[in-house]
Amino acid sequence: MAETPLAIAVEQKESLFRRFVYQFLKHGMAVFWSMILLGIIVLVAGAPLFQRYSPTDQDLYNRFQPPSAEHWMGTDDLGRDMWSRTINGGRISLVVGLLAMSIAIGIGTLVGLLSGFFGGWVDAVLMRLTEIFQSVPRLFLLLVLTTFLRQLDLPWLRPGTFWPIAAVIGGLSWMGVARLVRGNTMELRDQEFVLAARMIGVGNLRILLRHILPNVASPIIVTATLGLAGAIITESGLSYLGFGVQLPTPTWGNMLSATQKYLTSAPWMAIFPGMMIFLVVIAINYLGDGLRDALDPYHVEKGEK
Amino acid sequence: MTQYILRRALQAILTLLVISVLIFGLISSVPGGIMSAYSENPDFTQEDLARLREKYGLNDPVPVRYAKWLLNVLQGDWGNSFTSKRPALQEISDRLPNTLLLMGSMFLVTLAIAIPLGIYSALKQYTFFDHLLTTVALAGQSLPTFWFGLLLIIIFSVLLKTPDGKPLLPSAGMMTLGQPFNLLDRLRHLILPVSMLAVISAASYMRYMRSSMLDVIHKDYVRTARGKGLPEKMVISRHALRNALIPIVTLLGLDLPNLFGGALFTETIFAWPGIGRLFFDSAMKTDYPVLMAVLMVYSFLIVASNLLVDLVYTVLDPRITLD
Amino acid sequence: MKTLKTILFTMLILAMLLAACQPAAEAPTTEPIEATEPAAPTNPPAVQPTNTAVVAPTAAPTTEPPQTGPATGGTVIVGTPQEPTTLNPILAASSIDDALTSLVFEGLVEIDENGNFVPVLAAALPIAEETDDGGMIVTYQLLPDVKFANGNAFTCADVQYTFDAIMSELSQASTSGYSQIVGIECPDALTVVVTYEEVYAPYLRLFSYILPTGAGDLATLDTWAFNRQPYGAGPWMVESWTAGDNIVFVKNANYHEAGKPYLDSVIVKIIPSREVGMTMIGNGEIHVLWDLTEADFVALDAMSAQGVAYAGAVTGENELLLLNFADPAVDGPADPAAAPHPILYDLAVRQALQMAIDKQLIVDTLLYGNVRVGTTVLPAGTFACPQEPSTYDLAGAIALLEGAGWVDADNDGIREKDGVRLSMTIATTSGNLLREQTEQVLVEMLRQAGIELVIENVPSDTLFASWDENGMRKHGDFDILLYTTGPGPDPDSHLFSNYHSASIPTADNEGSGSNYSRYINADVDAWLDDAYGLTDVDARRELYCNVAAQINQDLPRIYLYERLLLSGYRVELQNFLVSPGAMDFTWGSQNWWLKP
Amino acid sequence: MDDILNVQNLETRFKVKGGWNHAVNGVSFRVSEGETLGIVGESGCGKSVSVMSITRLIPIPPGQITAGTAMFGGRDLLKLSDQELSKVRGAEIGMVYQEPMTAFNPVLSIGRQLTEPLEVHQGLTRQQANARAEELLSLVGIPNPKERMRDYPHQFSGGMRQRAMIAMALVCSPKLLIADEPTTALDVTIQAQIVRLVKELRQQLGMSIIWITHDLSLIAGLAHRIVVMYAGYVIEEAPIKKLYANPSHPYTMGLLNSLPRLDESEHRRLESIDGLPPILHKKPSGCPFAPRCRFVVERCHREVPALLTVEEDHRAACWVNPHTRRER
Amino acid sequence: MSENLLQVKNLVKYFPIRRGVLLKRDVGYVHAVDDISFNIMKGETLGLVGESGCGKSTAGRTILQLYRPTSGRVLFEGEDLASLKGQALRQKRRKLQMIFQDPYASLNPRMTAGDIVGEPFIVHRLAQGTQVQKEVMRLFSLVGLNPTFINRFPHEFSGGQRQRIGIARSLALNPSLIVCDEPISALDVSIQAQVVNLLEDLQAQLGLTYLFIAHDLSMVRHICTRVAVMYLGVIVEIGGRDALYQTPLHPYTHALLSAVPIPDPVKEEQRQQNIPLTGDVPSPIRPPSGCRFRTRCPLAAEICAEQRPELLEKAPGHWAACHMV
Repeated sequence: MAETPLAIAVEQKESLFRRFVYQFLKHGMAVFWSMILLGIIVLVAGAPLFQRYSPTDQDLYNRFQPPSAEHWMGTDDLGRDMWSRTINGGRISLVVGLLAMSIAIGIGTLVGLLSGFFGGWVDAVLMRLTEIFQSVPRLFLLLVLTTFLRQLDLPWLRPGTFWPIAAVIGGLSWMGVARLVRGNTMELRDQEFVLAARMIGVGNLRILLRHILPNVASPIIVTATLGLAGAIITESGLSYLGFGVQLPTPTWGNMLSATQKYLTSAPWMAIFPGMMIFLVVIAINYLGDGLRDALDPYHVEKGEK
Repeated sequence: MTQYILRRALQAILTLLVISVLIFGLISSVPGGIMSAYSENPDFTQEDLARLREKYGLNDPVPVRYAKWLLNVLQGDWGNSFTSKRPALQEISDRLPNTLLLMGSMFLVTLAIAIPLGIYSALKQYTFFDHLLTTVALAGQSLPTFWFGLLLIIIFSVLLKTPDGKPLLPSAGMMTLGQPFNLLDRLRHLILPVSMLAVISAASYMRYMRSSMLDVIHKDYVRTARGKGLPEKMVISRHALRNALIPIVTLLGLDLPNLFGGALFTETIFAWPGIGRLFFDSAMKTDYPVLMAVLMVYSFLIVASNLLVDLVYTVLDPRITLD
Repeated sequence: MKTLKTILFTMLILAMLLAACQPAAEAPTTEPIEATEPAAPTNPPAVQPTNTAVVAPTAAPTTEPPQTGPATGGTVIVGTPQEPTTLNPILAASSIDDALTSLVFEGLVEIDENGNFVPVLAAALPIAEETDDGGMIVTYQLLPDVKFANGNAFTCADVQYTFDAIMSELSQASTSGYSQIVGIECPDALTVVVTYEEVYAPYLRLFSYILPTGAGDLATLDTWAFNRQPYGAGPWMVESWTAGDNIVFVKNANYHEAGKPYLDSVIVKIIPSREVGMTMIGNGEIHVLWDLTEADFVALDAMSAQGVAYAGAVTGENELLLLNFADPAVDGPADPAAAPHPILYDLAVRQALQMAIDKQLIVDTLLYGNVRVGTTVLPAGTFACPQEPSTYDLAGAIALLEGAGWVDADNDGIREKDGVRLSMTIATTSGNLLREQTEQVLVEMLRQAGIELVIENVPSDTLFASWDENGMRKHGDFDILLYTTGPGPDPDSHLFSNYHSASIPTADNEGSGSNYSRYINADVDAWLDDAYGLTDVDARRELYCNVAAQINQDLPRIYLYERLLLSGYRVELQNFLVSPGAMDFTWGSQNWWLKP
Repeated sequence: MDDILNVQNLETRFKVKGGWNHAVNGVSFRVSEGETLGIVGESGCGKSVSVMSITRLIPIPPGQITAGTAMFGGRDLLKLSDQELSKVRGAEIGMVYQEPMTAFNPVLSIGRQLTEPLEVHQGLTRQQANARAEELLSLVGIPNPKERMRDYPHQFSGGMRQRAMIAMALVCSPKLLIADEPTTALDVTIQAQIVRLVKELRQQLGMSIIWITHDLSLIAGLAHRIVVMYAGYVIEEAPIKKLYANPSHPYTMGLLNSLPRLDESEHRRLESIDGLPPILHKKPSGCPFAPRCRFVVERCHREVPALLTVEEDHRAACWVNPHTRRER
Repeated sequence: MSENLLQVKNLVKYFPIRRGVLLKRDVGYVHAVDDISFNIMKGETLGLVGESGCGKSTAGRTILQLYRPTSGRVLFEGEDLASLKGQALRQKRRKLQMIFQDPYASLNPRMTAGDIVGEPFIVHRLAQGTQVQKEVMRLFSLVGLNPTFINRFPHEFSGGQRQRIGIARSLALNPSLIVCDEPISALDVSIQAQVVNLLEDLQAQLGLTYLFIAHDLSMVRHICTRVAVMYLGVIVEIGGRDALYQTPLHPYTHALLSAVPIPDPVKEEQRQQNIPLTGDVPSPIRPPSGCRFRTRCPLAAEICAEQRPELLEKAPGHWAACHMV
């Protein structure tokens, strides 16, 4: 067999990303809801551009105004513009969600990878730890920890900001991810392609990062989307119990929890933030569906069999 | 089998021990406590406060307090509530049945909704109905529980009335006060709190059921069952369902800790005298004998139910043997 | 001392005739409800302290022709957000405990709905005599033929027993006042002679409950079954207590007022969510909803068509801002002398704060104009010391700040001085909607003046934690706190513990005292010390008024508005009254009856 | 001999993303009473789909049977209602599948699964059904059938499971047994046992058999007639000996030549068929094998070859006679 | 063709079965490979056959130190692989490579074919940048793959092509011995021939030595020069291909051979004398005493239960472990 000169035109590398985008675009619902999510993100990220009033400007003589041309979503209990608060509130909610989710995914992936890959006592210790975390009712630990973190005077966990909330939610949500990643890793660890990598002299680190991690990525990403939705809802629950992000910074959660008194008299105060949570969570779920399909490397083949 | 249970039990004890240390440490480092109720009152003298501190054993360092607590617990004494002065265990046993009733009903309703709909959705994959159910399920998952609960109250006990002007469903409580126990009345009181949680968790279970069912109905043995000429109903109910339920059981086990969290919201909103509320109140008062007892009971329930789930596995799936 | 006899603690009437005239379905309005006049600065001490402190029932019943007589029978359901921890007054720790124990126990003397001391189990108000050695003897004549619910006769021995119980090792009752008692004698079964070591002016507040002798062995006080199943001489006794859910009180057949109580039973139902409580009272599922806040006026008004009314009383307490004079950033206990607060130690800043806050706007909007702005530490009662209301003057505030060197050099809207940003935290108990609203309004108001407030709310337990528990308030670990406090009928202990320099919590005094501002003023100390030794009411009042005036100059605290006790009830419930005594909505429950 | 099953012009396709996969394209075959028909081909050639289409055991959707008839006992199976078809499945047609592990329901006991068809089709009581099932289990050579009935599939070894599967297929005494690669997952020694068992049963019970396989060696000792499939088409059909003696389609020839043989006398290079079988997203306009064929002529690309008679009972779908290299 | 490339001496691999209430301890072992010895000479192809579960794959992986042996030695070019660790083992192992059974599972689905084949160059720093691509393309051509496809992902290739990718990867480090672990059993018949032909071509071209693990006796006969038959963790017979196939000594080999069908109906009809093996393979956790095969052996006698038969040279170069022959 002849030497092949390099001159031969090698097929263009079709990036995983492009393939993924292509697959994703085929999922109608996912695309539709992603557009909505994108719209919300644009609104939320560019909130200052879309607001007519500052989210904190009060007009105490115009409290509880129903939606009107002036105030698209009405005003709240302090006469603040609901539209402005809603789009600004999304910033913190989404950031809390993202942050909490990243923390959870980070810890969970690390624990899961190490545990699944090395097995033995590493696995035993880490899994026991996971079990312990799983055996304490999460919400309760959340409450105790939020209070506890406020007690610590850490500059980056400055009370009143969303950091401690996100840290605590994230720090208590990684167990599912860890188990998932561990299971997947254990399965992959014995796959022939990992053995093959060993045979050609690939070390543990490279095997973990190059061979195992990319293959557990898709379940992780799907879990991440669900975790994001969960974190947003958890934040709102914490706000309800008085442990959420501090006022007057609006989040969808604390906006909702402040409205209980006015559910009948000023329903718009509850409807709009509730609707945003609702839209985002649905959108994220569909996004997750779409990602799951798009990230499956065997997807095409399965479809044809 | 016995050996397995024994091992799991031993592990559980270790787990619980570690949890107790963690929680005790956390609780002790959180400010607030029984003394704040008294120190607020200007009429309390310094001597009064010192006497009370001594009485509650708050003068000991935390490890000593923990050791004392543990020693007492090992002897079956979980201590007395700081606030009500009643044995912590009694506080719990007064409320635990209520929570279990609520959670149990919720579980049943959840499964009663989720399983048939999940199956139906799977069998009618990609039909309009399937899409509709999926969307409704997602909607259910995205509702914050407390918000949904209040909404239910407004709809079913403020807006909707019986012909004689009474609320259609009672807004809160376990029973109509001042009446003797009556099953129908208890059921009426269960409807709203149970639906608040059940609708939300049924949503996710329905989705799990759907995908689990979809996994199963493409399995060879389902084809085998059809090949044997079994009617479709039998194929689904006898061959597919039982296999599809196995992953659902895992989920139930994993979901349990979160359910207790849900109980807190339900009990707060619907004035249900359960253990979630007891936890919340005692956490707010740092009533640590009760707090510890509640958390340990919860953790125990979770650990125990995980074990139960594993045992249920062996019933559902003969391939799994425990050793 | 004769003058002591005249000490009647009185409160201010705040009559509010409300919502009957308002359409129920109207959306919440921001217009102040007309009842209260805006407190004009020219108003002299607004209303001289008068007796009585009742909010008249809101709905129609008072205008109807009187009924032939109260109907008997029926059950009233009372909703409360918290569960009592005990029904033994010796162990009571929270206001719900106090309120509910008075269903079961009556005292020798109690405070009525008008804020007056009235004899209950005593035949008349007792007579106090000063002794030659500076002590005091108080003699009670007891009502004859009073029986406890278990049929035992009520005698002097029960008073002795109650005293022993309060003073016993396991008691959690405050011993203040009782600790001055050197002995109780029983010349006969119906005469009680109480001897005090020294003059104790507020003696009438003692013995507001009497325990029956047979209640139990004091050595095991804290674990008595009696604590949850108590009986006393009051109109009710406990039939059952379902933990976390409800307590059923049934009629005491031996009650000393003939034919009373009218009702068969009272059920207390625990409803953690106040919003749900509101729907329940609107639906008629409960008859009384305890412990509402001023923010609930609108909702209550809206429900008047559904037969909901409310009753309340002024408590003499203020919703206030507590300003820290010491630097919270310094480790260890705060000490203004060593490390003054970088912002708040400056009087000009404190004055500017007060001037920049439009208290009237808060009252008019958040509180629907139903309360008065806060002006003084002693707003009501015998010792009331009305002060000039502060003026809202944003320009003045700005001028003050500029004058003090606080300027916004970097144009971020917040002033600075010597590298210190005019930014402070404000903390209150989390989960309290009205307080959160107030805070947010304050944030906006102060921002106008270039002052930044950052909200950092904490659970009430964290805020109020004790010294040992590293409580932030005790240790001065805050800038500004928002909460409610105020004097009881006699302001001595409140003023001393809140404003006297000896009351600054430190490690040496193990954190006792409530002078959380770390406020030190020698004059105030002297006036308070002087007042302690006086028995003359007018002389004391004068000293206290000096204190009140000085406080308003020094501004360790800014009084926002006067608090109100508020309970909702259904109009079919008659004779529902609120005593300002101990947040006591169950006062006079033997007179409750249900209009069919 | 009468045809017990006569399939004509069967077409089945599957919906895939962006179109259809034409899995079966006008397949016709028949099975006579007592005959064993071998259907041979590589994976994806449509051999299983063809047979599963007859009993409608393919997933519908995405599958779709678009044409054809399948006469069985005077009825067209493809036109029966689901209910009527259920009465045929298991009762008159027994099925044995490739993976005895996955084809048994893991959570039901073997006995339970064996007796189900009896209860459904013959209305036997539990005891009667159990007795019959035990009888069958001992017939297929499972020792202690009474005890093993209570076992779960995972407690059986591979060979045992396949025996039990055969017992299950035969429990209602069907006229036709369809075996879909029943020995592929088994070791050679076990495979030999199963083949021997089927031969014995065939003799005893006299049913017809359709045996689907990719293994030309295995089927050589088992079938009476062979149908070779490629890309959803029947490309050759012949009695067993004629096929091996005179393979008349280039693909069949290639397959036979690519096999190493235990009896080969000296080392020879295996003949490989270059390229891959196609996946048909639309029906081809020419011979589907043409791109891989050594004997291809122009006509092959133009016209799908019909099944042409080579000799009696022997037909091949090729425009060329590979032996003579001439067009037929 | 006489130099020993690899010597396996008394290789044992047990997998522990762990159990315990709190601390797990080993309560038993799966006797996957139980004392096997053989050698492979340079340039030859040794077939290792047996039914599933007989330990042939475990033997292959243990030889390559993918599993560490319980005991025994694996001498490769005179050095005991079992005693090597870490970097030393990694360096040594470059000369030993493996081709896997499952062409789907043996390629990382998230890497392109080029990355897969190029990885050995990168981890051993044998080439860089475009040099890697050049090498990869060379290997692609070598195994008959279109070199322009290096940027495709595994799932875009067919099974046979994937197996070629696996072969290319194993060739990257210029090995002298390749363990082929059932390299064709997952492939279709017509594709099997392609791969087998490729393996033969490569052997001729590169002077490779193969350990060919398979269950397909016809294929083993086709490709191997010598064959070892395994049963339940032990080698029961080993010998030259022709000797072993024509005059099998061990009753198990006999049974195996007679079970293999021949693609010829005429011959099959005549061949009715199969030695039927009854029953199943016993559990490797508690293998039978003495001869492992005795429970299913038509010739079994008392001695077979008592004494483990040694692998003896019954004819020149033809060894068998049976008391009865």
